[in-house]
Amino acid sequence: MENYVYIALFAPLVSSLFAALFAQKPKIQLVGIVTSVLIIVSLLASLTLLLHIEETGKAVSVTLMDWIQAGDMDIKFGFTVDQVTAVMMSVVTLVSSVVHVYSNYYMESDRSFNRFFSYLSAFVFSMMILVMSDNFLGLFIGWEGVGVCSWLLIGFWYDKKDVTRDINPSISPSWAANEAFIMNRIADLGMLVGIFMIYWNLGTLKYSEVFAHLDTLSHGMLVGIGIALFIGAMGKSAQFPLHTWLADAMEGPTPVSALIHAATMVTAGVYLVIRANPLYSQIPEVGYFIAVLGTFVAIFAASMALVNRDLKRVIAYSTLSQLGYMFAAAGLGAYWVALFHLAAHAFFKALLFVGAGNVMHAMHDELDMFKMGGLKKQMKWTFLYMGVASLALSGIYPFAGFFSKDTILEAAFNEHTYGIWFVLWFTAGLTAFYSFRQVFMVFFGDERYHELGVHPHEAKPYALWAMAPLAVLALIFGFFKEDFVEFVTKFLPAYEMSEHTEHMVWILTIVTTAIALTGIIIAYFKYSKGLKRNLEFEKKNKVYNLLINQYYIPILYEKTFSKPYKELSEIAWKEIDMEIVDAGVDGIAKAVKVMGDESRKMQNGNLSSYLKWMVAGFIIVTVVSLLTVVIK
Amino acid sequence: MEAIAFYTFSILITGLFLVTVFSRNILYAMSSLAAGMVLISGLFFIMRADFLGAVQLVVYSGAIMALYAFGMMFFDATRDVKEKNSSASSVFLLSGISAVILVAIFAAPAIGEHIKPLVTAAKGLDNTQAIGEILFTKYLIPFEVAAVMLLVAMVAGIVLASKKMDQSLSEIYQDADPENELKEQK
Amino acid sequence: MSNILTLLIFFPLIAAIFGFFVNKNSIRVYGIAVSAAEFLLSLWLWKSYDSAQAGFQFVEKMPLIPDFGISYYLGVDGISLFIVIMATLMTMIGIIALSVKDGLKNLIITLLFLEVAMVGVFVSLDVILFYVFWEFSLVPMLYIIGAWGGSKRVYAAIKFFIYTFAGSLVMLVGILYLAYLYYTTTGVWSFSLTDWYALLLPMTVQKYLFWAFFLGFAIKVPMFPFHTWLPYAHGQAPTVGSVILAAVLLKMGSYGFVRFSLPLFPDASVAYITPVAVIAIIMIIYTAMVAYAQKDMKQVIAYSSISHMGVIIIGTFAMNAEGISGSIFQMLSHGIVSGALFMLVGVIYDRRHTKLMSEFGGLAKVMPTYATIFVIMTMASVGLPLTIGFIGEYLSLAGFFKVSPLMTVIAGTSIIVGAVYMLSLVKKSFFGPVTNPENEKLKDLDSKELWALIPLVAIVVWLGIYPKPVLGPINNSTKALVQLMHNKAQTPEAKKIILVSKKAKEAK
Amino acid sequence: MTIGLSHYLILSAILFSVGLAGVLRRKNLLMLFFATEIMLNAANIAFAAISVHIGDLSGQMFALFIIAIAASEVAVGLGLLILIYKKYGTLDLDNLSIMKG
Repeated sequence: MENYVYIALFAPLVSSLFAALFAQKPKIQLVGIVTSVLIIVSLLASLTLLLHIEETGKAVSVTLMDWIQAGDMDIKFGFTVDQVTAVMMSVVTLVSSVVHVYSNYYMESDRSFNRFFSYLSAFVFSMMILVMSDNFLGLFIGWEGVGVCSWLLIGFWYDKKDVTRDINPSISPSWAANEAFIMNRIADLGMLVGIFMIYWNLGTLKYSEVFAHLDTLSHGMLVGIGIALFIGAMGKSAQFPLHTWLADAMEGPTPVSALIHAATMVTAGVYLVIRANPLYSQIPEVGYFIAVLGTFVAIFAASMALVNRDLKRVIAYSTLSQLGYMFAAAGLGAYWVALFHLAAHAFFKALLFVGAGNVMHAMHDELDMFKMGGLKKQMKWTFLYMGVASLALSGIYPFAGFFSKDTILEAAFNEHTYGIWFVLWFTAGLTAFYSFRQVFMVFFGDERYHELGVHPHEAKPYALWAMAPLAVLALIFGFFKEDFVEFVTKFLPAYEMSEHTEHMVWILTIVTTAIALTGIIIAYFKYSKGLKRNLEFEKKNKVYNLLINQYYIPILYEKTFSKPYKELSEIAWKEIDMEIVDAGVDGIAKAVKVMGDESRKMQNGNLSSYLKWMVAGFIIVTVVSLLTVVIK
Repeated sequence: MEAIAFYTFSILITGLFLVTVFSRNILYAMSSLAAGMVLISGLFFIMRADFLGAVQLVVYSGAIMALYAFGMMFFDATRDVKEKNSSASSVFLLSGISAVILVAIFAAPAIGEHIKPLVTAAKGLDNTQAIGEILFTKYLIPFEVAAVMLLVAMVAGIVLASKKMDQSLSEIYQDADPENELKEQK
Repeated sequence: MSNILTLLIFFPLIAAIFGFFVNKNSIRVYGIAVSAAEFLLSLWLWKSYDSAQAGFQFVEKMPLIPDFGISYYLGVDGISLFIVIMATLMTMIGIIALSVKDGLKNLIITLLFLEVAMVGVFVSLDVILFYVFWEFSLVPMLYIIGAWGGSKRVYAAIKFFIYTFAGSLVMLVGILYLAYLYYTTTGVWSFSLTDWYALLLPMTVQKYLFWAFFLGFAIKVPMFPFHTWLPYAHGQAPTVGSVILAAVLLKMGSYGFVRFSLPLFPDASVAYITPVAVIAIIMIIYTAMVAYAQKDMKQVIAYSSISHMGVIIIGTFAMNAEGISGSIFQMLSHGIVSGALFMLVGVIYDRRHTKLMSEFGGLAKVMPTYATIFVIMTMASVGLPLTIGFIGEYLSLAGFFKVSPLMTVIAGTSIIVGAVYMLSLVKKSFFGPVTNPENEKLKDLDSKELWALIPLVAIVVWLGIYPKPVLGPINNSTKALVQLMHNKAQTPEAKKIILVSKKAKEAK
Repeated sequence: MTIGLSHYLILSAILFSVGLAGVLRRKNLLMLFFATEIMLNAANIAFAAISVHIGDLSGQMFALFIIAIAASEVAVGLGLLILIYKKYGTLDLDNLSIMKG
């Protein structure tokens, strides 16, 4: 089984390196094929491991080699595949495989075809490290690794130039990439601090040892560690207030958005909380905070998705919102529920994004949904896929989202956190609304795209085939809930609903489905037919403006952080460094020079004055020596 | 008796030297300097440093002052020296302070108690004999060196004094043509 | 081969003298050959080094002035070994990548002299010998900046020289006073470091001596507010000068802290952790901000050097094996990474004769290989795991976390502010459309530049993934150092903070 | 009232200061030479006095050598003075400040 671990882990690396060989060459179709095959190999290895663990119930652990050894710190490249990891691996490699194959279509005419596959596979490798590592620092490698790959991929079209926020809210791919990287770094510092705390209090970073000795720590310390690690998770999973990068990350190619910014990387934070469940279950107050924050993000992001016209941004906000759901579940202690939603969400959200990619291709990279409409005719399959994904996202029976989202709501109800339940319930309605607003705007109504002069076309068949597994999973994954629970609760704490909740389940289900359906119906009436932008409304309405401008948070950040930092930097350089520090140094040098210039005047060539100076010197020396004698 | 002689000499010497220092006329200055030198030899005699007194008389008052007198022939010595003493106060301040310091040092009781003889004079000899003894034993080499130095100084004095104006030595040798000299005289 | 260290010092010296007689046309080959031989020699040193042992190895001792206890005393341990190897490596790479046309011969000879001084500083165990090499290293650098530099080279060179010289004079006073103390306590003169290690100094004396040494080292490092010579020196120096200055010369200061300040004055070092750490934090954040404000690529990297040195200082003053090992590893990593970055800036300067970021933009499209290597080095510079830059930074901060969690968090912002200025540098120069028509036809890296850079890339990745061959010996020696400090410490505070690692305790 | 060593030394100090005042005050090179002679003589008195006081002849020997040096100094110095006078037509120091730094 060890070999499968290595295959699953290193196949993406090999794939990435292989593609990197041709990174500067023009497109080579072989690169796309080889990398896709290698990722599929990794998928097969992951599935094998999943089955193996399902059979034996035991985790597979391997240690590759030593990494850092200093003082008492002894960190190895160790990998362990347990139930949670196996699920994560399977999800990651499955979505990756689909995205790889799909990218062959999506990037087919891109100048940097080979480079793209190199980055994409590198991302998969980093993600595999992240989920497979058996210690926190290994996790951190993957954590930062996915960050860099995300940076590379968001900024993939680096040669686009910066524009103002009015034209493109993300300014430019390279700008968005830097924003994502730096914001993640802020969170990574928190994570690093958490790692330091663990190390100095427990002397190890290995999960198994750390979690076995948690009871030796004081409660305050546990809270500290929990908060520090969660700050790390907030960055990667784009939780408020570190959320702005995710929407801007949509500047990357759409397959990237599907893989990284929907299905896998952004869920790393959730994975971390799930992984550290022994820690978080000891500190329910932090867990509660996580749940509240998650709930807030769920509705906060959903509200922004309501009005956005940008196809990808809507999906991005919806991702944000769904991450909030996951955190709410994890924070409430329902770890397997969070993991279940994570997996289900990965499938349908990736599908949604890939479908959006098809639409973008058809529309020649036009993203404004107001300029689409009626695409159903030309893009039957895409419509179908996106419809399935949206239904799943809205939580309609029997799609995957129904099972996972309902369970989260049940958990919130079960914990008697009715506030959270209510907000999440309401958000479910919003989710359904904006999902179908999108579907209706893109696929229904009059064909507004004629103004652009584009002729939409369906994606190539193999791309559509590649999307099929995701669609199937979005359809049927929910029915595996029981198996899933049985499988992962061997590792994660089981979360049992109380009897009271059990009785309420059917009511809850009906209520939730009702609000989702309401959302869909409202969307239908509002957006499925003739649609016109109400510019007057867009200009005047304050709520609309608040939402479309993302609550003015990006502008606020720019005004409170980026700009002052830049100005402060200028001051630090020009005023402090040059005017004070360096001028001080030069001032000393100048003072010496002035002293020299002044004392040079003594040297006036007149013997008499020389003699006077000499006598003065003589007097000083004698007085000093006399004084020393006298004082002694 | 000794005290009277000492004070008389002291006052006279100081007065004469003051005249030297402050006189405007160079001849007065030189004359009072010579007189002062003579009187210093008197002090040496009081101290019973007979040989030194004699040397003082012969060398200083005789040779050196005569040298000055001859040297002054080159200058316009009769004229009053015109000087700008712009900062007389600083001069008096500096010399005054150093005078006070020196006097204070010498008047301090510590001086004199800690001085030990290095070479004691042989008993039974008078001063001149003793000096002769030590000069030709212990101080022989310095004595010889001093002799050489005097010779060198003599040569230097002659060369410098006989040098022509505004010309370097090499030029002088180049120009050492009798015809040129004749022309110059004309 | 017991005289390997002597050979290592004097081989470049002799080669440099012979260099005067080498033909102008073949001097480049000669320079590369000599520096490569020297590098191989240092590799051999590594090979023969016994990693399991912590103490000094290849020790040579020969009295020079026995009356004053000055001797020719050499030796390496894990702390200095790799800095020596890095010095020879960077010299070799610097010579390979040379693009200077005028006075190439003199430049190569000067570089070889500089190599003598650099190796000498790190292998000397006699303090006077150390000091001689320390000062001697200034002279070739003065020439390099002053003769081959930019338009303000003379100002920069003189500033560099006088500033560092002034600092080291204060250190010299400290050295002499310490030697005098040694004489008064033991009755014999000795300048050998190992003798001094055994000396127990009272706290009052330690304080003064600590600051005397501190000033010398701090200016060299350079620590805030003594850092202003560095941007000028880097800004004006030719590429090879910047490479060696950043890679090796700055390390002399931080090496000095580890080699002298900590073991000689453990109590004072512990007592002054807070002020030193505050200075280091100011260095990290403040110079990172200044770096962000720069317009010139090279100045960004120059200021980033200061910022990174702040992390090294933080690690050094962590007073535990994790932190000190980390800081030494960070010295290596910073040497290689910033050396490579300076070299990369030199590449573009050779092509365009400007280093202003506003002149560039979109270089990634024109020079893809160049951009790739630059980005790899950028990532190493911001401390990405699996590159060399992460391990040192991580260990330094981890070590200091034990001393002060709060200050570590503040110092840890280096990973954020570092990303800010490096990424904005990359964005401004490499991303965006090619706006300047002059950049459209730039040539990508040529083979000479590739030969110089590829080994560095390889090292960056190799040591990032498998640092053990380097970190192991460093760790061993550091543990011994911490043990020594712990044993020497007199104040209870110092006993508490200087943390002997558990494994070392058990081994006892 | 006996005359002791101190008396001679104080006299010597006073004479030295007189000479010093001369050196500082006078601008004529020749007068400077005179003042120097006064200072030398003051030193001689001190040497002789100490020598006599402790019965050590070294002091007198030094005085002798000082006289010899003074003689050489005058010989060379006067030669130089003559040269300067010939060249510049003056011995006034204020007019001779060619060594300006």
